[in-house]
Amino acid sequence: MMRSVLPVLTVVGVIVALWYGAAVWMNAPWARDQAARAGVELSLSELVADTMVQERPVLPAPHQVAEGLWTGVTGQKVTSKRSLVRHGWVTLSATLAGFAIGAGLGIALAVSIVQSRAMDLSLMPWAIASQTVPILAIAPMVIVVLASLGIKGLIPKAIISAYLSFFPVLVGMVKGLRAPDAMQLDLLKTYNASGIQGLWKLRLPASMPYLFASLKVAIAASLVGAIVAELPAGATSGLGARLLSGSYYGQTIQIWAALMAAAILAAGLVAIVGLLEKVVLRKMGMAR
Amino acid sequence: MSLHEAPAIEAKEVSLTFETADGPVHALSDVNLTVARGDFVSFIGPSGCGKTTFLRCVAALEHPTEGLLRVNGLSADEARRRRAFGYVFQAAGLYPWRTIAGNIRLPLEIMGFPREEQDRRVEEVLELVDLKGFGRKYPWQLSGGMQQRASIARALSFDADILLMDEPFGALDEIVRDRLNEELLKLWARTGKTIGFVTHSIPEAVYLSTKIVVMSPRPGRITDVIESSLPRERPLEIRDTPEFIEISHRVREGLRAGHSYE
Amino acid sequence: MSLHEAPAIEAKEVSLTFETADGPVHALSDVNLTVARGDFVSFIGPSGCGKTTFLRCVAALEHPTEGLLRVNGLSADEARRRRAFGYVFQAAGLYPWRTIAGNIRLPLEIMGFPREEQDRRVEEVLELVDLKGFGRKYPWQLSGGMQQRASIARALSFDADILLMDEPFGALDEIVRDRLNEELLKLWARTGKTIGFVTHSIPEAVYLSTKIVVMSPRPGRITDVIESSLPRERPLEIRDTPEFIEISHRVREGLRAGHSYE
Amino acid sequence: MSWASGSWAAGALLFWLAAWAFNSLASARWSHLAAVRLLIPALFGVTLLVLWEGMVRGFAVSPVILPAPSVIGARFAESLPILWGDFTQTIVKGALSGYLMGCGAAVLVAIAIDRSPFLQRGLLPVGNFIAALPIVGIAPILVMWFGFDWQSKAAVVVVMVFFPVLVNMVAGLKATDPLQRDLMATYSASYGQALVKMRLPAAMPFLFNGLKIATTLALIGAIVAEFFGSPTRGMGFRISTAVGQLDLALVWAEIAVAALAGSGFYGLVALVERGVTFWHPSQRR
Amino acid sequence: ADAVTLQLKWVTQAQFAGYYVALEKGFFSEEDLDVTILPGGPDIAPGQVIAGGGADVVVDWMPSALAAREKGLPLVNIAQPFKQSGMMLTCLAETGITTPEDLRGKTLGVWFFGNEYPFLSWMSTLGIPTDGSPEGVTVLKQGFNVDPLLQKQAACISTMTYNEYWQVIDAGITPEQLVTFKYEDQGVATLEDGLYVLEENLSDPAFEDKMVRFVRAAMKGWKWAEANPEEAAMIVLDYDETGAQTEKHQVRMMTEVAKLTAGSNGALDPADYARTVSTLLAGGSDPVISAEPVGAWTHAITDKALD
Ligand SMILES: Nc1ncnc2c1ncn2[C@@H]1O[C@H](COP(=O)(O)OP(=O)(O)OP(=O)(O)O)[C@@H](O)[C@H]1O
Ligand SMILES: Nc1ncnc2c1ncn2[C@@H]1O[C@H](COP(=O)(O)OP(=O)(O)OP(=O)(O)O)[C@@H](O)[C@H]1O
Ligand SMILES: Cc1ncc(C[n+]2csc(CCO)c2C)c(N)n1
Ligand SMILES: [Mg+2]
Ligand SMILES: [Mg+2]
Repeated sequence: MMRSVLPVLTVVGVIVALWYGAAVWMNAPWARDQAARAGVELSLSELVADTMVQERPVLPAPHQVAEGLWTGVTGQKVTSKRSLVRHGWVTLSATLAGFAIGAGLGIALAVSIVQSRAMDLSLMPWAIASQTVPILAIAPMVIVVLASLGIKGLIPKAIISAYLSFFPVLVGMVKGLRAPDAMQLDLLKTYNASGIQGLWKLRLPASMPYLFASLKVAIAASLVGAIVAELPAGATSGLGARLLSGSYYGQTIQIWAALMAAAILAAGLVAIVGLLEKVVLRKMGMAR
Repeated sequence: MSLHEAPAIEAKEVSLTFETADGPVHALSDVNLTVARGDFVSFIGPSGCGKTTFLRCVAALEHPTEGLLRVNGLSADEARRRRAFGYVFQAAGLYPWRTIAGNIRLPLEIMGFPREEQDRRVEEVLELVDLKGFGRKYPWQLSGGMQQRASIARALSFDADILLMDEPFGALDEIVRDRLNEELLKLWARTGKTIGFVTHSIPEAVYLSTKIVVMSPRPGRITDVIESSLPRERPLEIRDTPEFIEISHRVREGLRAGHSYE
Repeated sequence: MSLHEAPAIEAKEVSLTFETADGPVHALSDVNLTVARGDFVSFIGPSGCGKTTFLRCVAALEHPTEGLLRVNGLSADEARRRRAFGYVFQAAGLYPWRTIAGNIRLPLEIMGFPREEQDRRVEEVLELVDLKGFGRKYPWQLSGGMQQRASIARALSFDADILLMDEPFGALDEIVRDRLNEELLKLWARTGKTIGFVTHSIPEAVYLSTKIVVMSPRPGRITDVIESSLPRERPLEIRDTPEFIEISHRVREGLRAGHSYE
Repeated sequence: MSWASGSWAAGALLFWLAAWAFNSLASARWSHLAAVRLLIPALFGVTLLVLWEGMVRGFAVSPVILPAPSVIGARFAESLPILWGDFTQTIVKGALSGYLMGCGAAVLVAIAIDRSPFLQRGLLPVGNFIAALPIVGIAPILVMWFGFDWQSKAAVVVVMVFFPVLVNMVAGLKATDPLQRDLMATYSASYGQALVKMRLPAAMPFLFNGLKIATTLALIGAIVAEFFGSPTRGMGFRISTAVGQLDLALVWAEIAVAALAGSGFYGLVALVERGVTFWHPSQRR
Repeated sequence: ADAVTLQLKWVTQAQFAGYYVALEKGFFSEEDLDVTILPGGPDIAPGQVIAGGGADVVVDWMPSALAAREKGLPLVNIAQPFKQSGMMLTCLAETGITTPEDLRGKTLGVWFFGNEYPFLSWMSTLGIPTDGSPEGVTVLKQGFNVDPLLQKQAACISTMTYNEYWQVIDAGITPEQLVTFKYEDQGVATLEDGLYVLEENLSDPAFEDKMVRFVRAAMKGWKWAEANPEEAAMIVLDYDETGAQTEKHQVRMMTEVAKLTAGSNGALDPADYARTVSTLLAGGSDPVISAEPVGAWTHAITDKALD
């Protein structure tokens, strides 16, 4: 853990430096335009200073975003509607529920595809097709239909989030469950192991590296799904609502702060999955 | 029931051809062989002559493209479903996510042995192959020969009717090998199993077997089947008897013949 | 330059301990050995005694936890960087995405041989190990012994100064083995390479080596180093000479000793 | 529910059961036949459509909620020029170019990460970060930066496909076994040689995992990005406009195009995968 | 109390102040109604929500409601709190645009999702093609904010008098630097934020009675909001779950919205309706609606509510 502090700081440092450069470059035209409209000439230092403090920058400077994030997190009680902690929690709960459903579904489908030829041939093409349906387009319909069935609140969001996250798990698990080599399979054949036993004792353990790579992608997808689902769910609370409402009013800094909050949340979730991966693989004697 | 009189392995005109991208490979061609129950049959022959392929056919891991193959009077597949086989593969093939003990326990779990019985058997076979104290290691923490022994232990841990062993002692030194040969004979005498055994060592084949099958390659054919005249009771010293040396000689000639046409 | 006088392998008090979850494993303990340039040294010893580990240390794939190891007067790492080694691993370790010919060509590509030279050498070694016609097959289409031979061919295809071979002939029958033993001796005589060779066969060790290292396990130690008094020129018949039998006897005694304390 | 509508629903259910029975049988018996391998998923799809048609008619679902497949089919047939124009705008220009750039960048970064443990520890967490930038957040920003046309859609696609490919590629580059690595060590192969001759081939099964997931993400990205500003053509534009106009048949016709294109794209990548990773156990047999 | 669900057309903001005031001030509960207000969003089509049974009554613009009616979704206008249209096209003066004719050859930002009808009708009245040809205009699907204008990606963008226009001003552009075309002034105004229900529900007397009470309370809310713009804005702010709204912007929005609602007591003015329909029918080759709608509005509710 400690060993990664310096590298992360270095990379972040480089990114922040590039970011500042880009902020100056991208915000300068507006500063110049405004100066021209006001009929004044800006010196270079004035120009740079202006690009750092604009209210609607094309690209907010890192410190502006950090400040937005900071006040969003600590500026008020966590129960406040302006608190990013509160919005983050709303999104997180939908994400986790969606991830649980999605990962479970992905694994279950992968298992049935690997175990049954009929499933393999009929299901896979349609699982793929399902992912090409633009979720943002049908999310409102899903919400409407579910609402008319009396399902509201967390569940519709979780379903949409699950819809995005089951696919990476499905693809990865199908591959992983098929990863055992011929000899490993033959061994079980000589024991006349049942399909379930083959699954439990060989295919599942062998699929672990694939599973975790997919779970990392899936949990990030879950978060995106939860955020997407927050828009048609009435755009009330959650990071998605925060993002979009920021965008209606051109509050660039609020957008970026919410964006960063979402990204931090995702990085944290992915890191947790990564940690789990380390623990599990070590327990299985596969981490060398 | 007539099943009990049926031979353990009965192959009639068995052929197997692999289709590969650059043409067919004739791995087995017109193999005829009958192995009685309780026989110890060794397969010997140059590398690539089809020994492994034949063993795999018997265990229903491969299916002959032609000919008839019956095991204990049943089809090979049926015999497999009845868990008639213990198979030691040519490579150890241990599952990397299981400890050595876990690997040996695998067939016991699958066949539903009770937990204490599992523990008892694992300990027993670990001792048999001289791996006591290594039960909690992972495969990659073992040397090549130790992995090979673990895979032997795995096949011995449950009581299969037919034991198929593909060069099980290839990676072991003479002394361990001698010991395991003796142990194997004891096991065989005690249980009356039928054993199919691939080896490259002529003395080993002669010492162990009641029947030695000599094969030759491309396409894999049986060139000689030698019924051993040695008694069932075999101390290590038997290897110095003239009978032993004579049989060895015949096997070596058979092997030479297999190579000669190249 | 003094480098040329330095021995090929020089080990002083080399020890290696693996740390595992359930305690340390002492794989090598106080190993002292000097191998002159052009020597053919065999390592023999019970399974798990540290033969592979020692070879890996020489090739700088493993690093001794204690002691000094020099190869051609350099550190093992330095020697590795100078591509001093051809290594035949205990398992074949062919890359599944390359054909047999492609696998053999691999080191040649890496070392930058011109294309025609690559083709020539691949053909040559394929013939040497009797795999002509199998160049375009993939590893999983070959028998165990054929894979082993392919991996030997791979190590022979380029001219490494030191050839390290870990049970290269374990999966081969007597006749192929005799042939390859002869070929190996010829190659050795022709090139003057230093060869480190792990085997479980006492006759093989005696037939091939100028120096036989007998090891014993837990912790891996050298129990005997036998300098062979056999001439460099060795027809197969030499195996019936009293000298040969005497050396064999001494090796067997050493091996027994290694086992006895268990 | 009237008798007529009830029989619609029941008939559809019956068809479903029959098709499922056929599929189970066919896949067990004749799955080696290429025709059957196409027939089975097709039949499955037809079953879904029949079930859908039956349910929509049976329960008299409003066409502004969910139109019946027959209605969608008719709309599809009469809107071919529109659909084709939208397809080229969104998929050919937006999704494909973004896919190529995003996957290419991810592979390069994965190699950089694999090369340097420093970067591995530094870049990977930051990569996770980018992964989670939600599309609804970045799309408006990228539209602001790259304009309304396909370039901003390609940029969204780049961001979307980057992470899945990166994660899989990094895992793949680690997927060599110790023996394979030792071999390279004895040859004292340079990093580049070991990369080209060992790590890259060994990484391919993982990479294709990522590439396959990325195909569908690319489509979603390109379509959804159009919700946040676009010229007056493109699949996302059409979908959102048609939803606003309650022209749900056109919406589903566009979705059908997306599904067809996505499946074709995925199939293409899977085909390439089969060729490249023929040696992997999951592809043999 | 009777439950009523109201689906808004857009997010919680002063544009819908009347309903929030009625809720907060207890006007709804006085009428024995238990009202749930669902905020809208960029991809929520109110017509779809009501068709799916997700709401009893929706706020929508008349062009999209009439279009939906032609599509087979029988929406009926039961009340029209907004008398005037707040939509306009806002251009940068530096582009040299002074009259609608100057729009030719320019790039314009337009809202879609059912909000494009007024613009398309206007253009076809002017005879300006929208296909991007040199003598026509190039249309962009505008996102939710005013960035295209600020970034100069479009010469003009769609704005509401009460919202986006002020965002442009807040961004630092002065009114003198802008040229605006109000649809109202161009004679192509169409009716905005009205209340719509499903036709079949109106035949149910209980539902009708609920709507009467609902409209009565809602109009009371609107009039209160007009009179107390600042407090109304604060109430809206309280109901905004996202916490994104600012007091300054909402107060100003309320003030502007009050100008649009001022002329209405809630009853639809048939003359406004007729003008909207004729504008929509004038859509040239591709009119928004193809025939004069029948039964698209009723005074039944407002008559009872406002007597
Ligand atoms: N990576 C490792 N981690 C832990 N222990 C190891 C590891 N590799 C080898 N060992 C242990 O070191 C000892 C020596 O192993 P080595 O592979 O050198 O034996 P060997 O002499 O080559 O045996 P064989 O003839 O069976 O191949 C064994 O006890 C083994 O368990
Ligand atoms: N899956 C396969 N595809 C194609 N050819 C194969 C396959 N498996 C084996 N062969 C070929 O079949 C022949 C016999 O192989 P087999 O493994 O039975 O030999 P073997 O007698 O066991 O040899 P060894 O002593 O080297 O293990 C060989 O020529 C081999 O190339
Ligand atoms: C996707 C979409 N884009 C624009 C509008 C237009 N619109 C109608 S009311 C309103 C609020 C006024 O500020 C806005 C912006 C919309 N409804 N949906
Ligand atoms: Mg074999
Ligand atoms: Mg070894």
